[in-house]
Amino acid sequence: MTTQEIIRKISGRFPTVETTIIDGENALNVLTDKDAIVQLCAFIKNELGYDYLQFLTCIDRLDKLEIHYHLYAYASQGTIIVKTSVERVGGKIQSVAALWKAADWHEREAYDLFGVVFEGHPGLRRILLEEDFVGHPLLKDFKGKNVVVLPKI
Amino acid sequence: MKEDSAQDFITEEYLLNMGPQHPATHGVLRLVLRMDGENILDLVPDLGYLHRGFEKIAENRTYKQFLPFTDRLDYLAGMFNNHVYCLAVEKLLKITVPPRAEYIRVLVSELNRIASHLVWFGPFAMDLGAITPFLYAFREREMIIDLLESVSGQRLTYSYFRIGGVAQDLPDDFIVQAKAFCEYFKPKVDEYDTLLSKNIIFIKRTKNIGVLPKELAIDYGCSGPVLRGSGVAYDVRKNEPYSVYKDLSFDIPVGTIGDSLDRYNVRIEEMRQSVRIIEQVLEKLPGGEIMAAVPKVVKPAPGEAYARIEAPRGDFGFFIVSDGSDKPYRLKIRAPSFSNLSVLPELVKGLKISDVLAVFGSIDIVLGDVDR
Amino acid sequence: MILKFAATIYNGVMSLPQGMMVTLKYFLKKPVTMQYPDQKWVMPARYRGVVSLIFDKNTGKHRCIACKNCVKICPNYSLAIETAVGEDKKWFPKTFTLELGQCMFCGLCVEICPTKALEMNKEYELATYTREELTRSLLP
Amino acid sequence: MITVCVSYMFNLVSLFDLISNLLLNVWMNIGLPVILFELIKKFVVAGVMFGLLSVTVMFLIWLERRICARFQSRVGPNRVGFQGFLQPVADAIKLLAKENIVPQDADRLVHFLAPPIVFTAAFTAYLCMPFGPGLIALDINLGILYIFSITTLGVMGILLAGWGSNNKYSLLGGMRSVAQIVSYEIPLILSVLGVVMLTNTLKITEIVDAQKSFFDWFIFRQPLAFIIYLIAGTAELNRTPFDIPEAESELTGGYHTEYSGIRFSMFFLAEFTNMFMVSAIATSIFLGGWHGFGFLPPYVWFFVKCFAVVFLLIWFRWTFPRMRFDQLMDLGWKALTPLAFVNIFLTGIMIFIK
Repeated sequence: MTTQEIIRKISGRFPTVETTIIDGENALNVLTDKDAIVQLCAFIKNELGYDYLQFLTCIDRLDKLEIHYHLYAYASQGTIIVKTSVERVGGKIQSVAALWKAADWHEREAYDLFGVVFEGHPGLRRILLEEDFVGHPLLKDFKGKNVVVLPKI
Repeated sequence: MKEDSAQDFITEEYLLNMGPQHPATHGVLRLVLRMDGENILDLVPDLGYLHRGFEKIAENRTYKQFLPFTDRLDYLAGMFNNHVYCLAVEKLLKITVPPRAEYIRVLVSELNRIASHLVWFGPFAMDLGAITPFLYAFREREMIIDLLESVSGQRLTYSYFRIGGVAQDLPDDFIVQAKAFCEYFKPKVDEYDTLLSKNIIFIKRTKNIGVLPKELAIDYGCSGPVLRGSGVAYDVRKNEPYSVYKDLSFDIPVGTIGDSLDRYNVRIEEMRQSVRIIEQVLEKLPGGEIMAAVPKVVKPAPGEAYARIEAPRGDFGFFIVSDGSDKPYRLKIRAPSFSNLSVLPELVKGLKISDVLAVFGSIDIVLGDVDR
Repeated sequence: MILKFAATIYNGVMSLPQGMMVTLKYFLKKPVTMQYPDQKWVMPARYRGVVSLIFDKNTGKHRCIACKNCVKICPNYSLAIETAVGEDKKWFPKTFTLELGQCMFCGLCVEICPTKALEMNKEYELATYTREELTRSLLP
Repeated sequence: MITVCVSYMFNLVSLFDLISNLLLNVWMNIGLPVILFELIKKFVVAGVMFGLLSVTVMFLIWLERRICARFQSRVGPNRVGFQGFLQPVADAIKLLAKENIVPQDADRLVHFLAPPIVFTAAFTAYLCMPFGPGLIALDINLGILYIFSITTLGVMGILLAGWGSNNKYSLLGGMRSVAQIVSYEIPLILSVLGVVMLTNTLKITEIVDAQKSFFDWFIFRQPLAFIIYLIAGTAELNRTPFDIPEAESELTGGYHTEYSGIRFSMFFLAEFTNMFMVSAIATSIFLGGWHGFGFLPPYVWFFVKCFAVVFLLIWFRWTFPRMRFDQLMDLGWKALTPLAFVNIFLTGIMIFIK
């Protein structure tokens, strides 16, 4: 399956999804709406064979939270980066933990550090920080009691 | 006597806290075990005791400043952390590293891989009760650490790589010493085989314990020896060659059923393959520059880059988003141990408490890597 | 079938003395460890110990021009310089302190120094009794 | 003079008799009752035995640490005293000076009682152990039986320690220990039974006397029994590869996790005392006891053989990984016990044919 074929397949099934090729690599950027995320991921996993969720992460764009799903196919050795975005505070998105078990912990981490709520996750609770921690530290405006303001040189 | 005498004999489940201070958790990890006598019903890992927030630190440091922090991620394989970080930044900057630097990078990385696997081998043997292999492993590791110290100046936190190359050229006698080490090390691996791998008690302890089927391993996002132990011949060095691995010949050891013994054998064989790679690199090492032309202030164009390598514990990646300033806008570390650890509850169900260590040790996690 | 079983048992049992032979081999060899306080490790030339200023042996002067590049590059902000202008109209460091408890021994400061005024010495026994002792002045 | 000294060196019993007779004469001259003298003598013998054993055990601890260090290409303790001989003493002093911590919810009485039980059981067993001809505190007819029953008492203390600490690891360790020792007691005694059948006695001195010449040693007539004894004995001692009750990487120390200071040192000493006991029994029953090859006093031969067995035990410990609990049970019940029965059966046939 070439990259072009994958793009055709995805856009055939999901007309609203934008796909772009990343130069020099066997990789694709797939930009989608957050409501279609589970259907799109299920399609990519089951029909296109992207069976390995490398990681899942968020980026704080100040006006929204971007969520990236790095997917990899062992068979075709290609990467698809599914990108979607949610509201910055109190953002909610469907969980993909049912598709990849790896998503379980990665979604917990994203919840822990960014505060994104993954609906339908089997046990969404903090993973790296303690349970009574207040706030989500990787947001750009996070102010914790232990945050040290760096000296200006 | 009562009719239902079975009711007189009441057994209870209980919770056992393994860690955060426990000799076998290899750091500060807490495993909450739900037990029925000696049998495990359920296991919940509780992590985060070593969380230092490197991803947040990175957002407040310049690209050059963040490099020493990467040493502290997987602290047993500092070279790999340096390497993948440099690869990611170089990808953002579109820099090509001179060939000599690439070869040096591979050389020290593979030495570090052996050292890292030795630190897995020793404690794994110790988890299973054999203490002597631990000291033998550390004896050999000491020689590697000395070598790496003579190159970089530190024993664990190397900070040897730079964006665009390496910090310094190899010292004069390094090649001789590295060759001597390879000669010294090869028979030692066979000795480990005699001491441990062939030992009937060891085989009994690890065979068919913690079987990880192929599909499950992929589903959980396992990588590295854990994945290869389950029979997936996937190695980033081979499948998506970075650096100069394209020019080097080596094999990928693969297990069959994915039990603890398979994962063990994969790592032991990887040490042999690393020696092979080192010998080739020492033969091929070209002359020339060790640093590419890198601007004094690293300011990549806005964009994002994901680089990954095959670290001793698996698929290790850095995802960097740049906004055009001298600091990363967002830096995500894809830690192999994190995904590898998540499969542990699946593996130990129904086993005995002693088997937890046989499984946990064979997964080989580093808490600095899991918690970041 | 029985033969195979017997062979398994035989191999299993024989693996034990083979392992014992390996340990015996090292029992008869000399220990490889170093008796630490008596014998001391010779630090390699590149060893990264404590950051210090290089003082010329003859003149006793250092080469620092107080450019603060090291302070800027330090990832942990463990260096601090107070600058002053000397009589010869040149900048010099009035104070130069190192917060050793914060230092991560990365060597970036040494690398960036334009006058090669800094070095990392071979000191490695750095334990102190109080926290205050960890704040060191690089100037005499 | 020298020859007299040497002859006394070789025959300590006559030396002791000489001293005791001299003292008795003095005692009689003062006019005190003889029975009191006999009583005091018993105490003194017990004290000397205890002191001697303590020194031996201390030496054993040093030996284990040094030997294991050499197995691991290390040096081992070599600072305190000549070559670190006094290291165990220093450790003991350190432990004595430590705080005695009792966990909050522990069963205080049980927690307190456990170490003395283990300690006493370990030391009392030496009452029937002949160190040389006549060098035995109490030469009773049922010597072997006495030793095995007393050493098994120690497991009682271990169980109490496991229970009394109110710690899940301790409890697991205690339970494992009981299961292990109970199952390995059977092959242990069965293996000795072959020797008893051959000698028709349970008295240790008589068994030793039955192996005067080198080829009479029971290790040659009962090799299978010796191997079974060695394996089962290692298991009795909770040493690797059978150290599952302690298993520091699994149970963080097992039954003695919650013990500190002097109580911990009691467990520690008892462990090494038992280790010496197992090798002493092996020496007496299979290796000809004090019978040597001349040129050394008999008790020296006894100790030489004991330490040879001790070396073997140390060697096992620092080479092998640990077995799993169920595998251990399998080995005990499915391999060692049937083999021990086979051994008894074969011995019976041999006796019958003769």
